[in-house]
Formats: sequence, structure tokens, C-alpha cells
Amino acid sequence: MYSALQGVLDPAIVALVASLVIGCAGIPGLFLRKPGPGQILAAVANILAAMAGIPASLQLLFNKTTTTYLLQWNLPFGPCELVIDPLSAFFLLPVFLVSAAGSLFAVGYWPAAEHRDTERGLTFFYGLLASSMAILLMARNGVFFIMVWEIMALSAYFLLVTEHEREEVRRAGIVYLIATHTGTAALFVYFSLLAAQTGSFMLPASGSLSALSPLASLIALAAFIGFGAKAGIMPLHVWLPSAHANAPSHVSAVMSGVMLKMGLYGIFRTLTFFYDPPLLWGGVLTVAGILSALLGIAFAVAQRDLKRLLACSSIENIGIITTGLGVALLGVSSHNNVLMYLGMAGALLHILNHSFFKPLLFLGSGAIIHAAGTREMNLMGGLGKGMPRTALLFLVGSVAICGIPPSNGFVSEFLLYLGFFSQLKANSLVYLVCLAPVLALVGGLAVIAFSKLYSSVFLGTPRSPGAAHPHEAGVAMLAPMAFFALLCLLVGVAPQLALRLVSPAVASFYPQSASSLLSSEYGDILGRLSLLGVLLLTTAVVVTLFWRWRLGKGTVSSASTWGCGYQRGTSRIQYGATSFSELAVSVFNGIMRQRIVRPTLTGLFPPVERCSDVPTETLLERIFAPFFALAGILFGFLHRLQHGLMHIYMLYIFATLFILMLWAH
Amino acid sequence: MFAALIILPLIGAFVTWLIPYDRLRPKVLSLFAFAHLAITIHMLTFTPPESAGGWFHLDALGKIVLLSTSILFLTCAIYSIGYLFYRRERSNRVICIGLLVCLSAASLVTITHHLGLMWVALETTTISMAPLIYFNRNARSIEATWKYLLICSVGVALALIGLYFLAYATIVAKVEPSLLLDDLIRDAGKLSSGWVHAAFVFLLVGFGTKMGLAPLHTWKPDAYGEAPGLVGALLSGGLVNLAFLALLRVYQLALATKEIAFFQNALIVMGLFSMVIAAIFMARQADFKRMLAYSSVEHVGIMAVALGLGGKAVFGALFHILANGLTKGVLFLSSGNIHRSYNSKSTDHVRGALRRLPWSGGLFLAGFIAITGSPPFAPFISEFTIISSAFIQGRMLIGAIFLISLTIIFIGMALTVLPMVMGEVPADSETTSYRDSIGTVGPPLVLLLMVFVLGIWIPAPLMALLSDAAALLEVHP
Amino acid sequence: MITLADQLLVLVLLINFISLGTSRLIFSIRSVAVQGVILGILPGLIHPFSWHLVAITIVIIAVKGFVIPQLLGRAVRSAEIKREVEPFLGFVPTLLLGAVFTALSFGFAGRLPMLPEHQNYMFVPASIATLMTGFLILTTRRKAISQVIGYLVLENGIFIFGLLLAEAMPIMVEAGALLDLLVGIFVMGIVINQISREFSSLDTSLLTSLKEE
Amino acid sequence: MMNSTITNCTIHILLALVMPPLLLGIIGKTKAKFAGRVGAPFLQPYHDIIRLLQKGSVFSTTTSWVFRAGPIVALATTAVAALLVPFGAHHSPISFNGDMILYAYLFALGRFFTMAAALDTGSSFEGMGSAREATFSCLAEPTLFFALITLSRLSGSYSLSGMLVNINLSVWIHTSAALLLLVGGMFIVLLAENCRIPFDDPNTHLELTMIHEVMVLDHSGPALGIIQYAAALKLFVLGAFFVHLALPYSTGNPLLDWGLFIISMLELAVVIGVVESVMARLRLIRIPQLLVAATILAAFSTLLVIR
Repeated sequence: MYSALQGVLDPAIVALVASLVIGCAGIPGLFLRKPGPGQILAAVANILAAMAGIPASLQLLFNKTTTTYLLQWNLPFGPCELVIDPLSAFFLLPVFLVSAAGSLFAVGYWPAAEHRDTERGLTFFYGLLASSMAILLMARNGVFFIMVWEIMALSAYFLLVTEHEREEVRRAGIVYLIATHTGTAALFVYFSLLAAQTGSFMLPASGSLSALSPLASLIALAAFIGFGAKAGIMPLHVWLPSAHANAPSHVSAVMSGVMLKMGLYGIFRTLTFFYDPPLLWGGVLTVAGILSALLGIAFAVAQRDLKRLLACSSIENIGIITTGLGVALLGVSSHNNVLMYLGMAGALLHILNHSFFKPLLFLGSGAIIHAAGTREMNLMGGLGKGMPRTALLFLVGSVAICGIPPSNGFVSEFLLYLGFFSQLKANSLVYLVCLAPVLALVGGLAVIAFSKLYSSVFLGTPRSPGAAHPHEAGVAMLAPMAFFALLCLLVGVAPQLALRLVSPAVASFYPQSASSLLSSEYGDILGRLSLLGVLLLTTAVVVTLFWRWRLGKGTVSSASTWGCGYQRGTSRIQYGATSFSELAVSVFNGIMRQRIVRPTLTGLFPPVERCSDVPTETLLERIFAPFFALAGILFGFLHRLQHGLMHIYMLYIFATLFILMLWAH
Repeated sequence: MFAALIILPLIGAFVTWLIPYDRLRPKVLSLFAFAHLAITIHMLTFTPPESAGGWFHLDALGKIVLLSTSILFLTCAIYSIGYLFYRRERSNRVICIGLLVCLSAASLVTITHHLGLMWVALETTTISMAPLIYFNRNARSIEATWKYLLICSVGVALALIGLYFLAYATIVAKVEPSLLLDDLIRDAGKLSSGWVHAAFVFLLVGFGTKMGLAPLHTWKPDAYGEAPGLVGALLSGGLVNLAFLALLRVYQLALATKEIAFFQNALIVMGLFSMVIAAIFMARQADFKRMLAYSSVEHVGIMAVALGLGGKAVFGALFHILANGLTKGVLFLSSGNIHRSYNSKSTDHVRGALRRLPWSGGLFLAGFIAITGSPPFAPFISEFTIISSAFIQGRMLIGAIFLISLTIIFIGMALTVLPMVMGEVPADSETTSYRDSIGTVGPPLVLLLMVFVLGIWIPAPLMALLSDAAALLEVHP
Repeated sequence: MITLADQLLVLVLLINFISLGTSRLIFSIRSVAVQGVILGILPGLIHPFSWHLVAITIVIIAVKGFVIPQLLGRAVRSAEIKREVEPFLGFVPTLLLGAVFTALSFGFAGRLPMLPEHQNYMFVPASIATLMTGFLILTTRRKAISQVIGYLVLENGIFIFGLLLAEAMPIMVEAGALLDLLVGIFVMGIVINQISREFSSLDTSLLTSLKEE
Repeated sequence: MMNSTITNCTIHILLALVMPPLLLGIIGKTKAKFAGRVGAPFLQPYHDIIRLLQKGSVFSTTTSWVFRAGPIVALATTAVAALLVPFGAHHSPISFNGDMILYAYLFALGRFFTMAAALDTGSSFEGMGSAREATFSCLAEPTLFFALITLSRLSGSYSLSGMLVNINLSVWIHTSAALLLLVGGMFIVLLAENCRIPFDDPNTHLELTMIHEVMVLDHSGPALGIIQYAAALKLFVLGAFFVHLALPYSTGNPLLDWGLFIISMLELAVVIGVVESVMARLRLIRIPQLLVAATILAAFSTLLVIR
């Protein structure tokens, strides 16, 4: 396929066509009378497009070629170029991958037969979202960029509110829409300022601007706000948890696995413009990143809603990526190639990894929700017996997202660690190394969060009748998950291949950093990693064999769990999700907020009472909501200007006339 | 040719007056509207030479406004067939006549270069719209009509005295006394600044009142709120543009008389003020038609700011005439349908419109997205042009205020519109005879399509027209 | 001749003060009618005789002096309201303000260049003063009928200024004047009567149901 | 040279395989002596493990394959970790830049599966144990990393072997303050990670107070044997790290060095035994504070060396 493509077609054309095909995938379904075929058609189209698009973008990535097309539009914003350079090609990979997998998953997860009224719109906007993201990566005209960007944001909104009968979903939708629109406003400023700087709406070429120019810092700020809001960097993340939690699961997979990356892409792209970014920018990005990582995972630990937990961990992962980017930027400013390379490689690789395991987990959550009929982890349990395959795949995802070897998550974090440590020999930016323990803490918290998630969902015994009789997910749902799980393990066991995938993108970013020397050096180190991964697996196998051998010798019997003498244990007294994380929450109190609803027990024989603790959205509930309420009150007060009294209206006119007269003379 | 444009609707008015059947009138109305659009397009392609000593002269500016008005009017006329069918309870003779008279006057505004005549035509549109606002014949509508009529008349009276000042300035300056735009521009240099200043102030306030710039907008929410949907569409999509055209004429004059700086600043201040006011009043708005009225205040503000900024923003302003007009049509017509179906304008009662009226609800939602300047719709093009040129000119503060109020407006509107269209229809909501039909959904749908197409592709002729018009409004050094 | 016009203008100013000062609606309606008649006569005094002129004069006197007052009178009688009680601003303050504005308008007119032949006549100040008076009435009175009166006074102010242009561009002036009259009649004749039918009163403070809560 | 490395590797692996239970034995003996008892023989742990391996096993009906995977992964990860850490002055069989990070994360993998296995039983006690394990070990992570930073700064090396082997008396003399802080911190971590007193009591049977023991309550027979061996190995591996940090002397002679290493490991075992005898278990709520204290010690040492 690969070599055939090379001969036959220009990969750029292929990628372009593929992304357009995805966009149109949902349209036939709108006009077909029967509900089923449209969805199948869309899925097939998506998968075919991905099968064409991924090799094409790989080729573009490795050939380090930059292809340019001119789109003929007569809007007064200058020429509209479509360019695919290695960076775009790199970001194209997750777009094709995840959208295809999600569309296949949808066939099983959101069957048209059962959701007649919503499926059409869902499929259509899903395709629109995917293709707009693909086009976005090629857009080089600022205005065109904004247009595609907004189409992406809006189609995501319409996907999000698919189940808009539910109040919760509507709230999530409004919060998301407001957040994204505010971000877009920042982008308006961003592109206008760029135009003011360069004199045209075309995005400037890489390294063509100086960060010392007066507008530069404003531009960077606008970009940080506009793109950061989309990426969910703290404190611009408020919309993220509820949005990802309330969307249909395959949509959450795309939103979290790909759409967040578009924000990051914007930041990456912006940074390429400047050849001399000041230390400050790198510092800001690093701090924002590490804070997002820490707070994000801290929130995740406290969650009791399956998908909210995943969403919060998206904030964490975005934070890790941003940290890597910031580190790389510091490397640029301090002319330290190693730092630059490691930071950038770590960030890009983590982008790739996150787009493997996060969709895996979100799709898995979809399967779980089908089986248990709820998102509340405290009501689940024991699903592993009913749906072993899902459980296995989900386990892979959980291990991967914790960044534990031998999984892909570890590799990218490993590169970042190397980056931090690499400053020890250099005498500049030594304190950067203090990020390592923080990242370690993040890793530890991630282990808490995901062991909580996995065990309270799949292990133990069902905590509610709803979870009692789970059913295994169908092939359409399992296949994409299995695919992602394989990718996770593959990258985990053979990280050097992944590094080879990343290096061209790094080179396109800061050519001087990607000296083949560096990449080969770290290639070797990652080679050792893969060696140890294999070693680990073999050891495990050996131990297993040994154990089975011993097992064969002795008698094997089964009994109920040892209740330490108490034999009346019900499923209700086993450790639930909240109780598992309670200790951690109490230790990290202050970062993670939980509203604990405690009953007051009175009398000798108090009535039945309930105690529950609810994780809170600190920023949203403590700051934004009150602010909006205040504004509402103020505006309500000002509404009295429109009091319906005619003569006062006349006075307005008279006053205006008078003031203008005074001003004129 | 010019005559046809004016006379035809008047004939139409006479015919509809003669027709005794309520069912027939709207069809005749649409027939004449169609003819009017045909003539308009013909005139746009083959521009007739100026006639009557320069009294009639269709320049690029006029063309744009004429085109948008004529398109909007035709859609409203076709819509009225379906709409008035649901208002069988009362005769539609007055409304049909009023519409046609208004159309004739509107065309006159666009084609004349004589400020006095333009003023007369404007006043006529004001009067002819009054009975339409009073269509519902109840206490609220009479109050709305009263406020609309009195405030607008005062405004137009001020405009008149502004014109008198201008004329007197010509007399004082010993040039041939005239209110022909071209003569005025020619002799602009000689006019005494005192009178000219006074004239500009009065004209700005006068036409500003008609256009609805804050704080002269007070009549708008009442009139738009009480008028039927299609009247609202014509008020906010048509009459507003006529008043804006009048301001453009004054602007042309101001360009000629080196008094432009003051005029531009005044425009910017009033425009930004209108946007802020709109932002404040759209939040927590309990009546969706009034919300649309404030949205109209916002958009006249946008146009005023754009005009004040000058340069590339003027292009944005001119394109916004078209974009805003058509989008407002979508919003008002679909909101009219929703109003019919729920028999309420209160956002507390209207819920789950997408469930009850998939088409109208969807149109309303799309209109909201379009009017708040989201691509891929036409208003985005104009609004982005304006914002970017503000920043490119380095006028950060103006750009910032502009953008912030746009954002607040978006939030306010979202918080009103989304709960309306989403969710379930409340069980206790009144059921009415209204159902979405091609007659009532088709016209706004067509408008939405236009808005969409203009959002991604501007036809070359239109582009040429816009740039010619923009050329008329450039500062001549 | 034109000096007489000037003296009549003084009369017009006086009538402004009367309509500001009085609380009895009928009275102020009559005074405005008188003002209208005077304005009707004025063109005859400053322009050479012509049938055209006669026609204009007659129309104006007829409408301003009789038709509109009749309509208003009927409305007032049908709504059975005698006087403007509790105006938004008291009568004395309004009078003072009127005086101030008149003075201001003289000052304003002084700063504007004039044709020599108009130089020492008070057309401009009178018109602006009348305009201001109209505004003053519009902004200080609550009752619909008094606001109509305010609007008429405003119109009269504009009309006075129009006299300066009458020979330069007669059609323009007449068109303007007549259209204003049309509006006047329209507002009074239809709307006022509709209002009095709906509310059985002409108090605009009743017309305040349309507002933001 | 070549075959010397081979011999070293073999010795390394042999020690890792054979020695761990002995430490447990010595600790037990020490405690017995303090208590004035004779105590079990030194080799008792070996007997226990072998006996367990010969027993049959009982599985809870609620458990799934995850439960069975727990011990296996625990042992496997620890074993691989044992290959990364140097014993005494000898380089570890496998070492490369950044292996210390792998070293730290391998334990995380083992922990993840142990906790999962515990929660698979659906017993509230085991849930309790794993919740505590998760929280405390998460608190212990940063300390380890600060230690690694300090060492790597001092030794200028990015691999465990490099950084540990390069720590010798001269380095100690120059930066004794930093290293003392570090030793303090690491000792706390050592106790916490291996669930010794004052954090946890490996041979109490009051479930409510336990961490590690309660997690493995439901394992039986060979699985339990594997777990106990893995625990011993973990103690050994972390101990080796600590010992060389605390007693960094090396004679030039490889064999002597091995001897030194073995002796110092035994010393460590005795020390742990002493600590366990003279201290009582902390209340659970105090444990995080102690761990944070350890982190602060380590952080200070880092600051001292990188400023």
C-alpha cells in the first residue's frame, strides 16, 4: 500500500481527499429513509479514508516534504493556502485514527435502529467534526483557520448536546459553547494582531517573526488564551469535565483524543513563528502545564463519575504535554539542544500516546455504560466477569495512562524525565529538575485514580442490581478498543519506532535541535527500554509457568472471600470508589475539594441517614458562576433604563443632541 | 426605469386595496414584490443613467441597500401568504397596503440623490409602518405604535432641521442653493463650518433615531416586540438599512467637508455605546422578540463603529448591510413561527422548540449562530473584517470594547436561545393550530441559505459592487 | 413688512412661554393654534405675493389653526381630562428652563454666520428657541396630549427656520412642512383617538406596560 | 575483564535469588532477642516459602484472573528491578541512562496489580489495605525522586549504577550534610515501601491496622509463597539502594566488595529489626506526615546540592 501510494498518488492529495470524504460521510444518511445504512456507510467511508490518509500522512512525515495548495475563494482576506508540512502530518495521524475507530464504535454504541431521531445528526456532525479538524491542520490563512476552527467547535457542540433532553447535558453544552466562543474571540484578536504584524492574514512562515517586536507578547498571550481554552489548560479548563462526561462516548473519545490536540497544535504552530522566544514564555507554559497536570489528576482522584474521571485525566495529560512544550521552549531560549529535543519529543510522543489510550478508555467507558446503565462508579463492580474482553482492554488502557512500563504512557514521560535530569550537568535552569518529583507525584496520583476506576468498575462484586448482569460489548465496539490497546503495547514495547515517528516533526519545529546524533542516542536508550519490557514479560511468563506448575501439584478449591470471621459480608460493604479515594482526598485536601454531606444523628435511635461526598468543580462553582450571577444582577439593575416612560426617552434624545452640539462646537 | 421602481408598488397597493378577498391579497403582494425584485436586478445589471437633473441616481451604495431590501421584502411577502393564513381573524388589507407603500418609499430612498426627497421618503416609510405595528389591535400594540411614531417623528423632524441648516449653509456660502448630494459635495469646501457642524449633529441624531442607535433606540424593543414577525423582519432588516444609507450620504458629504474626524468619532462613540447597551439588555431577556430588537441595536452599532473606523472596515459595514438584513429576516420569521406555535413570546414558556418545530427551531438556532458572527455565515465575514481592521489600525481599545461586548452579547443570547430550542416541550404549554409548513419555513430557509453562501463565497459581481461602494466612502486626500 | 414679521416672532416666543406655563390643556391647545396661525401669516409678510403663496398660507392656517386643534379638543373632551396634573417637572422650573434655553438659542444663533439680510432679524433664534420649547414640553409632560402639543411646537420651530429657505428652495420647505403636518394629523387623529379608546385616558404614564423588568 | 563482568552478573543474580528471605529471618531474630525470646531460626522464612509452595490453594469465588495476576506481576517487576540496582560497588547487570526512572516505575506496576488483586476479592478489608497502600506509596514517590536527583547531581551520572557506585567516602566528606538528610529520608521510604514498623506491622493479625498484609489476605498456597518472596526481594532491592547510599565504602577487590555488601545488608536487617523492636506503629493519620517529612528532608538535600 505504502510503496504503491508513492508511485501512484501525491500523498498530500490523498490526505486532503480523505479528510473531505470524512466530512461528507454523514451526508447520505441525512437523506436515506431507513436509519441503518447511513451509519454503516459513514463508518465504512471513515475507515477507508483513514486507511488512505494514515499512510499518506506517514509518508508526508517521513519525506519531510511540504506541499502547498491554493484554494480559490473570493473573500477579501487574501489568498487561502492549504499546506501540509511534517507538523501537520504528525497531527493528522490521530485525527484519522480516532475518527475512524470512533465511527466504527458508533455502529455498536449508538445503533441507528434504537436512536432514530438523533443518529442522523450525530453521524453527520461527527464526520463534520473530524474533517474540520483535518482541514484545520492544513489551513494557512488566518481567516480560513478561524472558519474551520469554529465549524469544529460548533459541530462538537451539536454532538455534545445529542441528548439535550437531559438538563445536565444542556448545562454542559452551554458552558462549553460559552468557553469555546470566548476562546474564539481571543483568536480574533490573535489573527488580527498577526495581520497587523505581517500585513496579511497568511500565517507567517516558521521562524519569520521576532519575539522582541512590540506586538509579539500580545500575540502570544492571545494564542495562549484562545488555544489554551480549547486544549483545556488550567485555568481555562472549566468547560472540559462536564463536556466530555456528557457527550456520547465515541464523541468524548474524539473530543478528548483529538480535539484538545487542536488547541495544542495552535500553540505549537504559533511558537514556530518566532525564532527567539524569551525564557518567560517557556516558563509560563511549563508552570501552567505542570499545574494542569497536578490539579487535573488531583480532581480525577476525587471523581465518582466514570467519564468525569477520564475527562479530568485529560486535563492532566494535556498538562504533561504542555510541560514538555514549555521545557522545549526553555531549551530554545537557552540554546540547549538536548532540552529542546527531549521536551519536544516527549510532548509530541505524549500527544500520540494520549490519542491511543484516552480514546481506548472513553470507548471502554461507553461499553461499561451500556452494560451497567450508569456512570456512577459507586454503583458498579464485578463487571469484569460479564465482560472479560472489555475488562482486559480497559486494563491495558489504565496501565498505559498511568505511565507505567511496559506501556506507551511511560515512554513519553520517560523522555520528559530525561529532559528534566539533563539540566543537572548544565548550570542554567538547574531548578527545572525539581519538576521530576512533581511529575512522579502526578504518576502516583494517576495510579490511585485508575486503580480506583478499574477496580470499582470491573472487580469485586456488583454494588447495584443495574450492574449485576453485564453483557459483553459487540465486535463493532471491541475491535476499535483492541486496536488501540495493541498500539499502546506496541509503542510501549518498541518505543524507538515511535521516536522515529516523532523526530521529523521535531525537526520541522526546530531543525537545529533534531541532530541525528541526538535522535540516535535516545533511540538507543529507548531500545534498552524495549529490551527491559521484553525481559519483564518473559519474567512474568516464567513466574506464571512456575506458579502453574506448583498449582498443579496442590489441590485447588474455591470458597467465598475470607471475611475475617464475618461471613455476612454484602456487596455494599466492600470498598467503593469514593471510599477508596477518601484517604487520598483527605491527605491532599485543599487541592481536591469534596463537599461532604454529613447527616446529624440525634437521639438514641436515629432514623436512617445517608452520608455522601460530592467532588466539586472549584473554579467553576467558586469563581465563574458567582461572577456571572453578579453580572446578571448588575445588568438586571441597569435594565431599568428602559422604563417605558416616554418623556424620559425624549430626554435621552434631547441630551444626546445637546452633548453632541457641545462636542461639535 | 426609476419611475417603475416607485410606481409599481403603489399600483400594487391600489390593487390590494381593491381586492376584497383576504386569501388573495398576500399572493398579489408577493407578485408585485417579485416584479420589484426583477426590476431591481435588471437595474443592478444595466445601471440606468442619472435623471431629473441628478435627483435620481442609483450608485453602488444605493444598489446594495436596494438589493437587500428587495430580497428581504420578497421573502417576507411570500412568507406572509403562509403567515397571514394563521391570522385569518382580522383583515389583512391594511398590512398589505402598508407593506407596498413602504416598499415604494424604500426604493425611493435608495435611488434618490436629493437629500430632501430622501428625507421625505424616509418619513413615508416611518408612517407606512405604523399601522403594521398596530396589527394586533391591543393595548400593548397601540402603546408600541405610539412610541414608535412619536419618537421616530421627532427624530425625523430633527433630521429635517439638519437639512435646513445644510441648505442655509449653501445660501450663506453664496453657492447655488441645493440639496443635491453631488452639488453639496462639489461645494462642500466653501460651506461654513458652523452650520455644517450643526447640520451633521442634527442629521446624526435624526437618522440615528430612525436607525436605532443607543440611546435613541428606546422605541425599538417595543415596536419589534409587538409587531408581527414579518414586520419585525422588515423593520430590522430593511428600514434600518435605509436609515443607514441616509447616514452614509451624510458621511459622503462629511468626507468632502473635511469635518470627517468629528463625524467618525461621534459614530464610533454612539456605535460602541449601542453595543454595550445591547449587551446589557440582552442578558436575562425574558421576551425573545425584544431580545432580537436589542440584537438589532447591537448591529446598527456595529455598522456605525465600522463606518467610524473607516478604511477596510467600511467594506465590512457595507457587507454587513446585506448580512445583517438577511440574517435578521431568518431570525424574525422563525421567531414569528415559534410565537404562533406557543402563542407566547416569553422564554419561560417556550421550551424544546426543536422538538415541537424542528424546522423553525433549527432555523432560529442557526440564525442565532449566524448573527453572533460565527462562521460559516455571512455576518462573520463583516464582523471579522471590522474587528481586524480595528486592531490593524492599532485602535486596540475600540477593538477590545467591540469584542468584549460581542462576547457578552453571545453569552446573553445563548442563555436565552439555547433553553428555548433545546430540551423537552413543557407538558403544560399551550397547543395551537400552527404547524411548520413550506409556506412559513421556506422563506427563512432560503434566507439562511443565502447567508450561508455569502459566508463562504461572495459572487464576483457583488464583490465588485461592494468595492465600488467602498470606494465612494474613502477619504479623498 | 419684515419688521412686522420680527414682532410676530416675539409673539411666537411669548406663546412658547404660555404653553410652557399653563396647566390647562384646552388653553395650551388654543395657544398653539394661535401660534400656528401666526406662522401661517409669516410667509405672506416676507415673500412677494403669489397665488401659490396664498394657497400655502391657507392650508397651513387651516391645518395648524383649526384641524389639529379640533382633533385634540375632541380627544381631550372624550377623555375628560382638563389639566396636566403633576408634570414630570414643575411649571415654574420649566418656565425658567424655557427662559434659559431661549437665551442660549440667541447666543447660539449669534455664533452662526448669517446672510446680511437676515442678520438683524430673529428668525434663527426664534426657531431654535421654539424647537427647544417643544423639546422641553415633550420631556416634562406626562400626558400624551401634552406631548402632542410639544411635538407641534417643535414643528413650528422647524417651520420658522424653513422661512429663511423659502425662496431658495420652496418645494423642499413646503414638502417638509406639509409632511410634518401629515404626521401631526396622523399621530393626533388616529393614534390619540385609539389611545383614548383603549385606555379612556390620554395619560402616557398609563402607556408604560412595555418596559424591561 | 569480560568474564569478570560475567561473574559479577552471576553473583548479582544469585544473591538476588537466594539472599532476600535471610533478611526477614535476621529481622525476626533481632526482634526476638529484643523481646527476650529465642525466636525462629534464621532460615525460617525459607522454610515458610517452600512449605507454601507445596500447599494447595483456595480461590475466592468472587475473584477473576486479575486476582491471580497480582502475585505474578509483583514478583516479576521486583525481579527486573533487582537487575537494575547495583549491589555494593559493583555495577548492575543492566544499566543505561535513565534506568532509575524505570526502577521507580516498576514498583508502581507491581503495586497497581497487587492492589487490583486485593480489590478483586471484594472484601472491605483488602480494599482498605489497598487504599492505604495507594496513598502512602504515592506520597513516597517524590522522596525517591529527590534522592535520585541529589545522587545524579553528585555523581554526574544518569544511571543507578553510575550514581550509586560513584558515591564514595570523598563525596560523603564534601557533601555530608546533604547526604545525611538523604539517608534519613530514604530510610523512612525504605520502611514505608516495605510496610515495616512504624508504618505497618508485617506480622500483626489485626486486619484494620494493616496495609500490605491485609492486601494479600486472600492469597493462599504457592501464590502466597510467591508474594512473601517478592516482598523479601523488594526489601532486598530497596535495601541494596539504601545500603550503598549509607555505607559507601569499597575496597578495590571485587570479591571483598561482595563480602562488604553482604555484611552491610545484614547490618541493615539488624537495624530494621532494632527499629521495629523499639518503636510502635504510628497511628494511620500520622503516617502521611512522616512521609511528607521524609520528602522535605530529601528536597532539602537536593537544594543543598543544586544551589
